[in-house]
Amino acid sequence: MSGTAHAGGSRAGMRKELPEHFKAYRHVWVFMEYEHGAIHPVSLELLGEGRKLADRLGGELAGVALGGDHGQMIEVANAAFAHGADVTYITAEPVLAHYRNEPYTRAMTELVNTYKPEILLLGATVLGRDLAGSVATTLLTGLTADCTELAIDAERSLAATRPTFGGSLLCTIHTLNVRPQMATVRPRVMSMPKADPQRTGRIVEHRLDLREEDIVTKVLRFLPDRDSNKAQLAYADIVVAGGLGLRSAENFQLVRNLAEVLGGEWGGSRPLVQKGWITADRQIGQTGRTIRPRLYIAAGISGAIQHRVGVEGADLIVAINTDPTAPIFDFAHLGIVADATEFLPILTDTFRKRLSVNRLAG
Amino acid sequence: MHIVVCIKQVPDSAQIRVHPVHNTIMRQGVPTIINPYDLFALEEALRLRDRLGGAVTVLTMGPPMAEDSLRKALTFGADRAVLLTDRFFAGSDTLATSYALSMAIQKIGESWGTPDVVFTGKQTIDGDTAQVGPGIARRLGLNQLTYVSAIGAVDLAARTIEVSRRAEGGVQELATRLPALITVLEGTSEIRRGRLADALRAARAEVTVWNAAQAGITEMTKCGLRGSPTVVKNVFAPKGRATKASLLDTREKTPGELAEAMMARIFDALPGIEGDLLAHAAQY
Amino acid sequence: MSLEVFDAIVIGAGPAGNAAAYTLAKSGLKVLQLERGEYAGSKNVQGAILYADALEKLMPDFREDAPLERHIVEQRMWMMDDNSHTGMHYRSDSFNEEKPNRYTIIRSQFDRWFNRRVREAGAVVLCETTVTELLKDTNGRVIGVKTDRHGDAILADVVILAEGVNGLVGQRAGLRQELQPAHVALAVKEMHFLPEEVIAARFNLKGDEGVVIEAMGTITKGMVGTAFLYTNRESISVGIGCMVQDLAENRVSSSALLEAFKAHPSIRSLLEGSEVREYAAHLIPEGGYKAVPQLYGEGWLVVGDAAHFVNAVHREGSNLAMTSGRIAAETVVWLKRRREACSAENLAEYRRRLEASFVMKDLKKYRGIPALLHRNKHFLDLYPRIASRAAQIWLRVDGVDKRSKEGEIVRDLRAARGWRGLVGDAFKVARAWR
Amino acid sequence: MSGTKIEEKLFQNRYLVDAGRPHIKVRAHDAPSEELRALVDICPAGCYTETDKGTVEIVADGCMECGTCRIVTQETGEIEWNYPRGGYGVLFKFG
Repeated sequence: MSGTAHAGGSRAGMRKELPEHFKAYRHVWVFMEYEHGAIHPVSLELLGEGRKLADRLGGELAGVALGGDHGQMIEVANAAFAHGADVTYITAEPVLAHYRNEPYTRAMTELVNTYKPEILLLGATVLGRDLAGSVATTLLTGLTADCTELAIDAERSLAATRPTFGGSLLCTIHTLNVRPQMATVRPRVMSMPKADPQRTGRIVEHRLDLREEDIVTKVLRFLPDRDSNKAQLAYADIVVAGGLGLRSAENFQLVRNLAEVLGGEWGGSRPLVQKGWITADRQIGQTGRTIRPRLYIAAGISGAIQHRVGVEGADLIVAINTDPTAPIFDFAHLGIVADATEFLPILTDTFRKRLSVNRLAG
Repeated sequence: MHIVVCIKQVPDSAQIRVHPVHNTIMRQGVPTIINPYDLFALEEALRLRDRLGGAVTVLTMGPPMAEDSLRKALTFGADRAVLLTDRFFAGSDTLATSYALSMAIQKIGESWGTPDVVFTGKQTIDGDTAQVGPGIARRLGLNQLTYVSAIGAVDLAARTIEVSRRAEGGVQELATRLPALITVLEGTSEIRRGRLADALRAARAEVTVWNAAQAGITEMTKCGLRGSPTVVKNVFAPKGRATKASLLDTREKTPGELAEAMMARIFDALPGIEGDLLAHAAQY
Repeated sequence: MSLEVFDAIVIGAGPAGNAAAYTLAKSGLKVLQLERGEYAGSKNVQGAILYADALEKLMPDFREDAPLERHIVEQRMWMMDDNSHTGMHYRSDSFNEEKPNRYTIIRSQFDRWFNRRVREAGAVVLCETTVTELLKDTNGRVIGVKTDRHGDAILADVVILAEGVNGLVGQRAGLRQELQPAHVALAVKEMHFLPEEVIAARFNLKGDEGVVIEAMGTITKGMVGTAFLYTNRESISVGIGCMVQDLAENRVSSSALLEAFKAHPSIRSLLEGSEVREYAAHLIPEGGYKAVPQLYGEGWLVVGDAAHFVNAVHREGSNLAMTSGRIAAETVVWLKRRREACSAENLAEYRRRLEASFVMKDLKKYRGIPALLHRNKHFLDLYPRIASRAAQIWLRVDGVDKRSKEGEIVRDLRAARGWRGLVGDAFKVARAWR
Repeated sequence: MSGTKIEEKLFQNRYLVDAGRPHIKVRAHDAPSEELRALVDICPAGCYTETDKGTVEIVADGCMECGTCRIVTQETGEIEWNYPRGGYGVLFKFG
């Protein structure tokens, strides 16, 4: 559903005075996404970006740490400080042990209403987007999703830029007359700030009066992707794919070998599904099923029509193909004119050596 | 059970082009379609109805021509369709949209029974915000289940539902109570082809059309531009990148050297990936 | 066992199917129209020119809301060689009339509009539904259709096949033969977008005025075929077509022919700076009168491209389609009013009415042309070259006296075909044309 | 001729591919007829390719449903040609 699909019409450029009660809203907040014992890298990236915004506004940068264990939240706070935060708001309650929309929304809205940030940033992860939508609606404020660029304009307003219409266009969105201004930001778009372990900051503890019995939704189980046999192409960071250039079903193993060394997912172009070399859930480039990995390696794929649409969002597209005029070279970033069946094993070996050598060394 | 599915008619964004010379948006011939993600929501709704009985009501907010999308939804087998259309809704952002839709869902509840589940797609292809679903859930006090990949046990008597939900790094299995709002992940099930009988019925069906007042919306300040805190200030084309791949020079190099070169270029282009690969390698 | 019985089922929502379904529905008959595309028009390809007359006979007020691009005020006929064209232009302000005679259109938009009118007239329209076969009773009479949607057959008193050039349903039911490679042309086409004012400036147009260019010559590499360029409001349709038999024998890619045509110096500058938004391919039945199949039978009629109603010489097709669709429907309405069955004997009236119309008269007039061109491919290659050379000699001021230039032109002609050949060609054309 | 060019052209088109249900199939063969081989050159969407083994294959995703292949191979019977299911296949924006 939905969208900020309205054109830049009549209200663009218009600005009414911010209502008095919102003028107290100050500072930039970053939601520290913490699950399964780890901080999501996007939160640290956001601290780097948030630092710039806070400095521009002459305010503080704060992290928000929600979780079940107080000790862990202190660690999160320390990481936030190391990456640029001045303050960290901590709510550590048993109901927040695993992410669930209801208690997290409660915790977050309560913090916002109590401490009144001017800007609230979250990672555009499934967790961040699930939470941001509920928080924004509860606060009756605007939210710009999936941003790739943030800036402060001359009038202290957050200018959030995001791709729209499948990435063919960008649009810049402002939140008028309401605070906080909320945005979710794509992972790996903002650069990771350098950590300074010496840096410290202020911790603000906030209790949440919410008991497990009050919460309707229960987590029954969590099945990590690495324990699953199902293809998780849509969420993989690294994808290696093969096409007809591999010439035989046996050769497809070369694709799987490289994917395994890189810890990525593997897939193939549509003709391979038709030939029965791979199953349909491994097909890459079908309408409505696009992938957006950091690294996409296409071996022996010519790059026909649908394929291009399906993979264009990858950060880096690497193509291996014997035909220098193959369309894949028109949209890949990096390529080599080579027979994939010969080059893949060598590339796999090269990666394997590097990764095992360094492992021993490190 | 009564299921409401919210769909949106959107431009087929894959067909929008930016003129390479004039850098203008070319919208000629860009067809409108049902947001592809919503089709998966509709399919799950129909499956749930086929499993447990009841009816599926499809709802959209949009211009009068959005009726085409509703009729198509009926072709798939939905039982009735409601079009919410009013010039007051023009310029709605996600907050205003979720308000109008939640009011219409309440009205649907009054007219044909309170819905047990409201479905939406995980997001739209034009806005990509993934926000209206959570917005509706919040406003109607429905239990929110986003990015759902499978619907498990549903107990209508006990008013419980179990789902699998895409989370960071894995799948979360959740149990909650009805009524719930579910946003459906793409690729969950194969989308059915409507039966001939449904297609014939859809071709002749009357779509219920409500304006703001008919949907019970009285607070017009919450609708359209006035009800939208966000405003699009600027739409522009991204800077194009060099379209051709940078090719490794294969002359006078051994395959081993080439592979080394490629790995170096990958590590160069993706800062941090080397560390992640090492971390992964160490883990296994 | 079946869902429902209709008075008539129309297969297809192109100009022929829409004309038929519209006429039937307007007359109050219970009509079902089936279209395999996402919407009417999404599978349809044409140059495209709309001839107002055929549509006016159906709905005199169509100009009020039909999506029309430009009305044509200028026709250019070009004979092309590798780097020149010899042209004949006709432009007249009298084409700027209140009810213009010809328009450029964009078929997906136009057909969709037309189909909306069909629905408003009362027909039940099912899109995204492919008819898989005709249902016949034990006597071989067509009584309905089966579709690719799950469910029973749908029955009707008569089925009008407006399924287009490929016409699988009719062929598989044995109603007509497969098309011959010598009777069908493959056309490819691109849509080039340019700002409206650029098109106006390049073609010397104001307002909704438009230009069409029809071209022949060396661009088809000795094969029977033509190329075209039509101005739409903010786009240009450019395409080329050749007989399938010639393409297959010569192993030529139409796509490459189109690239060469676009690169021709006479065309290139007209398209400069444009953005291509679509590439389409389509077959055109160009076998003429002799290729027209059986047009009616027990419980069925065939109209439009499926009936091979194309006048290749004049690049007319959609008007024949609409007219045949209308006449087929009128025949059915006439039978219904008289409470007579849609038997082969009664439906023969359709053919009689067609014979009395321009559809069959024109096809008959040119019945010799397809074979003539097939046997005389030099018409499309040699004569454009000679014309170009003649113009070149005649126009270049180089100190050679005019009488010598005339002599050179005549020698060229004679060297190319010989007197006997030239006279023979003239005779052949005259006979095929009469 | 230039396969690259055709791919670029088809990229502009709109399709709804019916995954797993190709509407055109080439029957299994050892040696293709001249007619079938001609399709590698004349199919306007470049759907046909010749394999290492000298057989001819089709990937019909970019098919514009013109029917040329059907007409050319009607005598040899080497391909099976159907309309895609309703709603699938090429969806012309302009036509």
